Amino acid sequence: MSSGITKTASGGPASTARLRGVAWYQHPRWSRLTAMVAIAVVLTMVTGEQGTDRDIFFALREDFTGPLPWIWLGLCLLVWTVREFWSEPIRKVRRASVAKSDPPVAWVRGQWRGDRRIRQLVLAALVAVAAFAPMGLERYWHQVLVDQIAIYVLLAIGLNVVIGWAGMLDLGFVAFFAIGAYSAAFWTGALPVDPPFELNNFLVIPVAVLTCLIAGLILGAPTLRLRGDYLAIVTLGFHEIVYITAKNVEDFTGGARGVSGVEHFSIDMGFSYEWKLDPLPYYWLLLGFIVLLVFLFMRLEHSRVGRAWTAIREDQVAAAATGVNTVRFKLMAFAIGASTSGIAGVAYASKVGYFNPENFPLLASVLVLAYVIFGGMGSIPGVLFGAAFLVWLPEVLRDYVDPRDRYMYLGALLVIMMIYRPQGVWPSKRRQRELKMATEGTVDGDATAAPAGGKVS
Amino acid sequence: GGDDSGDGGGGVTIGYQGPLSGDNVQLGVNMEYGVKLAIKEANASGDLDFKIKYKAVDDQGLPEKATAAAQKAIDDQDVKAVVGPAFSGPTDSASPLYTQAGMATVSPSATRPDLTEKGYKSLLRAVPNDASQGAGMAAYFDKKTDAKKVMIVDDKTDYGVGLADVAEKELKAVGIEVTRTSAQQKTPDYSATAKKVANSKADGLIYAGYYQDAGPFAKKIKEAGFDGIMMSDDGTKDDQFLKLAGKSAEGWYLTCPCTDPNVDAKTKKFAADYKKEYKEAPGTYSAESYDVTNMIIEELKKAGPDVERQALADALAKAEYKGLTKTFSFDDKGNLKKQAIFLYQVKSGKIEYQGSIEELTAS
Amino acid sequence: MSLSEFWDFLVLGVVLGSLYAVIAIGYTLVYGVLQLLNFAHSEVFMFGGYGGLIALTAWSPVTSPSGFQSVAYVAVGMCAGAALGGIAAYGLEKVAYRPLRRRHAPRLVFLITAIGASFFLYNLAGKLFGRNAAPMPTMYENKKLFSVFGADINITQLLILISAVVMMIGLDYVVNRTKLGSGIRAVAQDPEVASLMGVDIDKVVSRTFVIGGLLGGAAGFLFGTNQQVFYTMGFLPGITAFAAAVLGGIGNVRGAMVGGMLLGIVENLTVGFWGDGWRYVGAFAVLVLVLMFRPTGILGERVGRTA
Amino acid sequence: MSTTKLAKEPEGTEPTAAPALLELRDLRVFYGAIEALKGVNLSVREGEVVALLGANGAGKSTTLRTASGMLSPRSGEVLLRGERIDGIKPHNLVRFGIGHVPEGRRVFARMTVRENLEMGAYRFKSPDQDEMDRIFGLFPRLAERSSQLGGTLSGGEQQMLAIGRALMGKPELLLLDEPSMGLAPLVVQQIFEILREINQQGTTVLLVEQNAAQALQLADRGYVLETGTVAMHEEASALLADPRVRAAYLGEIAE
Amino acid sequence: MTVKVTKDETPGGKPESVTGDLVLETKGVTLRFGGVTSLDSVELRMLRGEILAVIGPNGAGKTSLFNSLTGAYVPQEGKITFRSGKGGEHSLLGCKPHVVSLLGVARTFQNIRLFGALTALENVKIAAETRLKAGPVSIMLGLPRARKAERESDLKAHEMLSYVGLDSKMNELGGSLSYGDQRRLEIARALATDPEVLLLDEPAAGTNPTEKRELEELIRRINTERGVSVLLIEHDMRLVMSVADRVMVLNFGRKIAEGAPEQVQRDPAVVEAYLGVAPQEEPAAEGQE
Ligand SMILES: Nc1ncnc2c1ncn2[C@@H]1O[C@H](COP(=O)(O)OP(=O)(O)OP(=O)(O)O)[C@@H](O)[C@H]1O
Ligand SMILES: Nc1ncnc2c1ncn2[C@@H]1O[C@H](COP(=O)(O)OP(=O)(O)OP(=O)(O)O)[C@@H](O)[C@H]1O
Ligand SMILES: [Mg+2]
Ligand SMILES: [Mg+2]
Repeated sequence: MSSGITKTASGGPASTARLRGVAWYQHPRWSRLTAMVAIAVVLTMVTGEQGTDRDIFFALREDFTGPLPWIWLGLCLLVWTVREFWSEPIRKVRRASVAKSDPPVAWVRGQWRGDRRIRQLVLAALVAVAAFAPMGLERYWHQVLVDQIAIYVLLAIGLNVVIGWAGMLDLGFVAFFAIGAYSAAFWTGALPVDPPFELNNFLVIPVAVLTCLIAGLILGAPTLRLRGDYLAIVTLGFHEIVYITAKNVEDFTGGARGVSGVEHFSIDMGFSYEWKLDPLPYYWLLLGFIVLLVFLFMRLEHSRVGRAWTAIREDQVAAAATGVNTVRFKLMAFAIGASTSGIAGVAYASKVGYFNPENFPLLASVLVLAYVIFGGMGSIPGVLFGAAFLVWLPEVLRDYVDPRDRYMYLGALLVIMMIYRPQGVWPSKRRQRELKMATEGTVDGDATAAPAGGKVS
Repeated sequence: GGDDSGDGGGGVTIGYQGPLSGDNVQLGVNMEYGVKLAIKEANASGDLDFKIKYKAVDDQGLPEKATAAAQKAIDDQDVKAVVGPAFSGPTDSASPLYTQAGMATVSPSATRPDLTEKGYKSLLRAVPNDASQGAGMAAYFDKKTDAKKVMIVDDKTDYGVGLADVAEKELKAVGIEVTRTSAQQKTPDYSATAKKVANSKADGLIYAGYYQDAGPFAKKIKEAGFDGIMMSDDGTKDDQFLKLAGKSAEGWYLTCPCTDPNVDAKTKKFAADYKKEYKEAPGTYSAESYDVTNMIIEELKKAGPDVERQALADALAKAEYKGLTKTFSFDDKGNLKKQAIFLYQVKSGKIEYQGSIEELTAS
Repeated sequence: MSLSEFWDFLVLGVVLGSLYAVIAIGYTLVYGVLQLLNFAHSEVFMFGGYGGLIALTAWSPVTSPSGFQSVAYVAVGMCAGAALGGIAAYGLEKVAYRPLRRRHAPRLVFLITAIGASFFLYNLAGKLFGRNAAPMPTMYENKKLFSVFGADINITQLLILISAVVMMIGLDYVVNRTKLGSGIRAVAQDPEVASLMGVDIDKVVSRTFVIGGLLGGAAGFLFGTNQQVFYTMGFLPGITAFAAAVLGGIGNVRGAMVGGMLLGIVENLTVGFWGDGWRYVGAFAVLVLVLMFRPTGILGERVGRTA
Repeated sequence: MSTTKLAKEPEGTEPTAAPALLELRDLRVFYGAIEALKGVNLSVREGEVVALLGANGAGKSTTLRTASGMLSPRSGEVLLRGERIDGIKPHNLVRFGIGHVPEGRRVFARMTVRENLEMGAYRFKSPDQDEMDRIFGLFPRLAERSSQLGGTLSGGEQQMLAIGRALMGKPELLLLDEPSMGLAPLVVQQIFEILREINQQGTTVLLVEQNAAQALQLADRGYVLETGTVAMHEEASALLADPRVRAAYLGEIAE
Repeated sequence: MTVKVTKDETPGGKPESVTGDLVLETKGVTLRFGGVTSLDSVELRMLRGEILAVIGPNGAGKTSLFNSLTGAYVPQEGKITFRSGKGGEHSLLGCKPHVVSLLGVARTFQNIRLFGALTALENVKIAAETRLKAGPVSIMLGLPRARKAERESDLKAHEMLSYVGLDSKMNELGGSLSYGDQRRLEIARALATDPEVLLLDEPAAGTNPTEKRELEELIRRINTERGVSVLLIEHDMRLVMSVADRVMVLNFGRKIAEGAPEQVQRDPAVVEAYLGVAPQEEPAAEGQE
C-alpha cells in the first residue's frame, strides 16, 4: 500500500469497494446493532440493583444473572429491527401528519411575527398563567418553585447574558449568587459582624447588585482579555476562592456553620406587608423580578449592546477594529450577569433564612451553565424553559426512580439531548445561524462557538 | 425509596427527612432503615389497631432542598410526626415550616448546639448536642491522659467545625494547649495535614468529621509517624472507618452520644433484626432512629390515630421513653434532659465500647 | 515554618503534583486535538481507581504479601486501572463526542455533553459499586524508605513518582517522536488538511482519548492506592488537573506536566503554611496570577497571526 | 498501470478508450440545501495540466474538494483510472496518489517547515529524504527556513510550503486551489515556473486559478465553470483567444 | 503622548521628502517578533486625501504595518502620528484598536473578517453606532436617547450599504454573501465608522477582473466623494498602478522605494525584489481620474 511510487491505484476493485464503504458488512446497520447491544448493557446497569461497597461485585452479579439484560436486549433488538426494516412506512405516516399540520403552524407564526399587539397580548397572558397556575398545586411544589426553580431561572437569565450573548464561558457564576446572599445576610444583620446600619431587604437589592458589580469588575478587569477556555478556568478559580473564603473567614461569614436568621422581605411604607413562610407570595415576588429582568434584557438583545456582544463573540479582532470597545462590553455583560446573580442571592437568602457555603458549590455553576445551553443559549424563552425544566425534572424523578440515581438520568438526558439537538430546546435565531454556519463550515465562529476539531467526518 | 406511600385515605404516617441522595446518603440510609424497621415491627406486633405508614422525604442533606422536602411531609395530611431532619443545616431551614405546621420533628442526629436556641417549637433533639460531645472529649483528655498539647483537625463542614470549636473551648478551659487546623472533606491528599500534625509535637489529636475522611486521614497520620492519642467523634464511629483506615485505625478513641447497638447487650436483638432485614449491620444513628420512631409510635398508641399534629407534638415534648440507647425526655428547649456521651476505642480491628465518659472520668 | 518542614511539604507537593501532571495530560491531549474541555476526564480517572480495586478484589490479595507478590499486585492494579480508564475514555469519545464532531457542533455543546456524561458516569459508578469509599486492598506494607533533606519518602510516594515520571517520558516520546504523535499534532492544528495528508482523524482522535484514558486510569489507581476509591473521587483532582493543564498552556503536553507539578507544590505549601482550608485558594491564586502575566499559560502556545 | 475496471460499471456511460487519470461524471454536490455543483463533467489525462477557471462561487474549490474526497457527491461519480473513488475518505485517497493543496495554504502553523514537509509524507513509513532535498531544491527559501514555524512564514512562503508538503506525498495528480492568491507578482511567476517543472517531472496537475492568463499559458486544456456547471471546455490556447474568456477572466474590456 | 512635528522638517538621510498636509506619519517604526524583524524603521508619510499604495513581497511587513497603525500590534520603537482633520494630533502607538477606529482610522482585513451570523445591515450598524452614546441603562429603560441612537445607526447603515451597492442584500447574512460582496461589505463596515483614513489590506485578492474594476471604482469614489485618504495594500499591479497616487515599497520590513507609480515600477530594486520583470505593456496611463 505504501510503496514508494504509486503507479497503481493499489489493491484493485475489492480494495476500493472496501474503502468506499459499500461492502455489505460495512452497512451502518451493523454498527447500529452493536450500539443497540451496548445500550442494552448500559440500560441493564442503569436500571439494575443498587451496589454496595461491602461487595463490589454485588450489583454487577445481580444485574447480569437476572432477566434484566435479556429484557433490555429484546427491547433494543426490537427497536433495531423496526428502525432497519420498517422505518420507511413509519416515516411516511409521520411526514404526512407533519405536512397536514403545517399550515396552521405557519399561520400562527405569521400572526406572531406580524402583529406586535398580538405578541404583547400573548406574553401578558403567559405571565398571568405563570402567576396563577401554581395556586392549584401542592405547597410542596410551591416550595420547589420558589427555592429552586425561580432562583435558578433568575441565575440562568443572568448567565445567559454572559455566555449566550457575550460568549464568555463563565464557570464561576454562582460565586456572585453567594456574594448576593452574604450581602443580604450582612445588611440585615445576620452575620457575625454588624453592618453600619441595617437595611430592609428590598434596599439590600441595589446594594447587593452594586457589590456584585464591583466583584464582577474586580474579577473581570484583569481576566477578560483571556481567551474563552482560560477565562473559564479563571472564573472557576474565582468561584473556588469565594467559596473557600466564605468557609474559612469565620469571623465574617460564620464559616462552614453558615448564616441563619436572615430576615424576610417586608414592605413598610404606609401599609406594611411581610413575606413569611408561605411560599406563594415569594413566588409572585420572584416572578415579578423575572418578568422585569426579562423585559429589560430583551431590549438589550436587539440593541446596539446586543449587536456589539454578538460581534465580539464572533470575531473579537474585527469587532475591536470596527471601534467596539471589547473590554467595556465584556465587562458590561459580566457585570449585568453578576448583578442578576446577586439579586437571586438576596432573594434566596431572604426566603430560606438559613444558608451555608455548601449552597454555592462549583457544581451549581456547572448546572446553571447546563440549563442555559440545554434551553438554547442566547434565547430568553429557551433559557427560561431550560432552567425550569431541568430543575423540575430531578424533583419529579424522585417519585419514579431511586432518588440516588436522579442525576444519572439528568446526565444521560443532557448527553442525548445535546447529540440530537445541539442548538438547545429553543435556540435563539442568531445562535442557530452560527451553528448552521459552523456545521456547513462557512464560518469559523468564535472562541466559544468554534467547531471543535475535525471538519471532515 | 420505594416505600413512599403517602396516598391519603386517613391513615397514620410517620415521616422521615434526611439525605437519600447526594453525597451523604449513607448516614441517611442508616437512619431510614432504623425508622422503617421500627414501623415494620410495630405493624407486625399486632398491638396497634391501625396501620402505620412510612413516608421518606429527601433533602440531600442540603439546606436549600430542605424546605421543599419539609413541605412535602407537611402537605401530606397523614403525616403526624417526622423523624429528622438528619443534618443541622437542613434542620435550620426546615424548622420554621414544621413549627408553623405544628408538626413534631424528632431529630436523632442534628447536633449543632444553637439549633435549640432559636425557638423552633417543633424541634425535639433526641441526641446530645455537640457541646456535650466536645465537653466529653475535653474531659477525657483532661482526666485520663497527660496530654499537654492537643491538635484539633476539623473537616470544614458545619458539623466538624462546630464540634471542634466546642472541644477547643473546653480544652483550653482545663489548661491544655490547643492548635487548630482543618482538612477539607474529600481533600485529595491528607498527607500534608498529617505531616503538619506530626510536626506539631502535639501529644493528642482530635479529628472532627466523618468516617469517609477520617479513614484516609488515620492512614496518613500513621504514615506521618504521629504517636499521640487520637480521638474522633460520632461521625467517625462506624465500621466503615475500620474498613477505610485498616490497621491504622488501631488505637483511635471515638466518642459518641450513642450506645453501640452491636455491642450493648440490650440491643443485640435489634442488631440481628436489622441485619436480617437490610443485609448490613446497623450504622451510626440507626439505633437512635429506631428508638425515636418507637417513641413516636408509643405516643400515637396513646393518642390514637386521629390525633392532631400539634397535640402529638405536645405529647412528645412531655414524653419520657426508655429506648435501646437511652432514656428520652426533653427540656423546654427540646434538648435531651440527660446528655450522656460514650467512649469507644478501636482495638484489634473492632470498635470496643469503653463506657460513658461521665463514669470513666469520675473514677 | 522551618526549613525541614518546607522540605516535607515540597516533597509531598512533588508527589501530588506528579499525579496532577499525569491527569492534566489527559485534558491537554484532548484539548489539543478537539479544543474540547473534556469535563468527563475526571470520571475516566475515577474508573481507573475502580479498575484497580476490582482487579485486586477479584484476585483477593493475601494480607501480608511477599515482595514478589507486592510487585505483581501493583502491576496488575495499575494495568487494570489504566485499562478501565482507557475503555471509559474510548467509550466517551465514541458515544458522547463523535456524533457531535460529525455535526460540527460548537464547542460549548461539547462542554455540556461532557458535563452530562460526567454526571452519568459517576452516578453509574456509585450505583454499581456503592456510594461508600473503599480502600485499595493492601498490596504491600507502606514503609518509609529513605529521606531527602529530612523529608521521608515511603513506598507509595516512590511508586507514584516513578510511575508518573515513566508515564510522562513515555508520552513525551509518543507525542514528539512517533507518527501517531505527529498525527495528533496535525489534527490539533488543522484536521481537514491533516486528513489530506493521510491522517485518519477518527483514529487519531480515538487514540488520543485512549492514551489520555490510560494515563488517567493509571493515575486513578495510584490515587486510590494513596488514599481510597469512591465514586466522586474524580471531581477535585479533575478540577485541579484541568487548572494545571491551563496553567501550563492548554494543548501543550509539557506545559501540563509543568503545571501539574507546580500546582501540587503550591497546594501543599499552602496547606503547610495556612492549613488545608486554603488549599485551592493558593492554587487558584497562582493560576490567576500566571494567566494575568502570561495569558496562554507558562509554556503556552504561540499566538498566531492576528490579521 | 492498473486499468482494471470495477465490476459494476454504471450503465449509460460510453466506453472510454484509455481511461483518463481523473474523471468526474455528472457530479452533483450539495452544501446543506445549496447545490454547489450541478452535474459537472471533467477529465484530466495523464501528464496534463488542466486549468479550471470561473468566477467566485462557481464551484471550483468544490470540484477539487470532491475529487480529493473531502466532500461526497450526492450523485455522479469520481473515477481515478477508471475506478470509482467517490466516498473514499481523503486519508485513504492519498494512497492512490492524489495530492491536494487547499485554498488558503493551510500550513500547520505550529510545526516547523521540516515537520510540515514530513507531514506531507505521513502515508509513508518514513519521509523520503531525497524527495525532501528535491523540494528544498525547488524552493530554496524553504531550505533557509527549515526550522521556522509554519505560522510565521509569509504568505508566499506558506504557499510554497503547502505545495512542497503535497509533493512529499509523491502524488501523481496534484490538485491546486488558487496557488497564486495573495502573492507578489514575482512569487507568482516563480510558482508557475515550479508548477511547470513539477509537471515536466511527471506529475499531472489540475489547477484552479483566478489568474487566468498565467494559468492558461501553463495549461494544456481548460474548463470554465459557471454557477456549478461547465460552461466551456477547450484547449488552453483556444480559451486564451476566446473573447468571452478574455472579457470575463482576463479583465479586458469587451467593447 | 503626542509628537510635535514641524511641517518642514525633513527626515534625515531620505532621498526625497513628502511635504504637505500629512494625515498619517510614522517615524522609525520597528516591530520585532522574537528574532524576526517585520518592520525595520519604517517611515510613512501620507498626505491628506491621497491614495497611497503599499506593495512588497510576501512577508515584507505590509500587514504588520497595518496592524501597527491600528493598534493590533505594538511596535517596539518609533512614533505613529495621526493628524485629524478636525484638529488634534494623536499618537497611535500602543493605542487600543477601538480607540484608533474612533479617532478616524478604519481598516479591512487580508482574510475577510465579517460577523458571519449577523445580517449585512447589522454588520454595518455595529460600526455605525460605535460613536453613539446610548448606554445599557438607557436602552433597557427604552429612553428616547436610545431610540434616537437606534434610528441614527439604522440610517447610517442603510446609507453605507447603498454606497457600496449592497442595499439589495442588506438582510442576508454576512457569511452567506459571495466573496466579492463580502469584500464590499467589509469596506462598508469600515466606512460606517466615519474614517478619515481607510486602510485596505488586499481588497482585490481572490476577486475576478470584473469585480476588480468595480472595486477600483469604489476606491476612487471613496477617495474623491468622501474625501477619505486611502492606504492600500495590493498585489494586483494593474489595480495599484491605476488607482494609486503614490506607491511605497517595502521589503524585509524596510522601505526600499517610494514615489509615483510609474517611477516605482521602473525602480530596479523594486523590479528585482517584487515585480520580477519591468512592465512591458503600457500600464493604465494615469492613476488619477
Ligand atoms: N462550506 C460551505 N457551506 C455552504 N455553502 C458553501 C460552502 N462552501 C462553498 N459554498 C457555496 O458553494 C458554491 C461554490 O463554492 P466554491 O468554494 O466551490 O467556489 P469557488 O469557485 O472555489 O469560488 P472562489 O473563487 O471564491 O474560491 C458557492 O455558492 C458557495 O457559496
Ligand atoms: N504574530 C506574529 N508572530 C510572528 N511573526 C509574525 C507575526 N506577524 C507577522 N510576522 C512576521 O512578520 C513578517 C511580515 O508579515 P506581514 O504579514 O506583515 O507580511 P505581508 O507583507 O502582509 O505579507 P503578505 O503579502 O503575504 O500578506 C513575516 O515574516 C511574518 O512571518
Ligand atoms: Mg475557491
Ligand atoms: Mg499581508
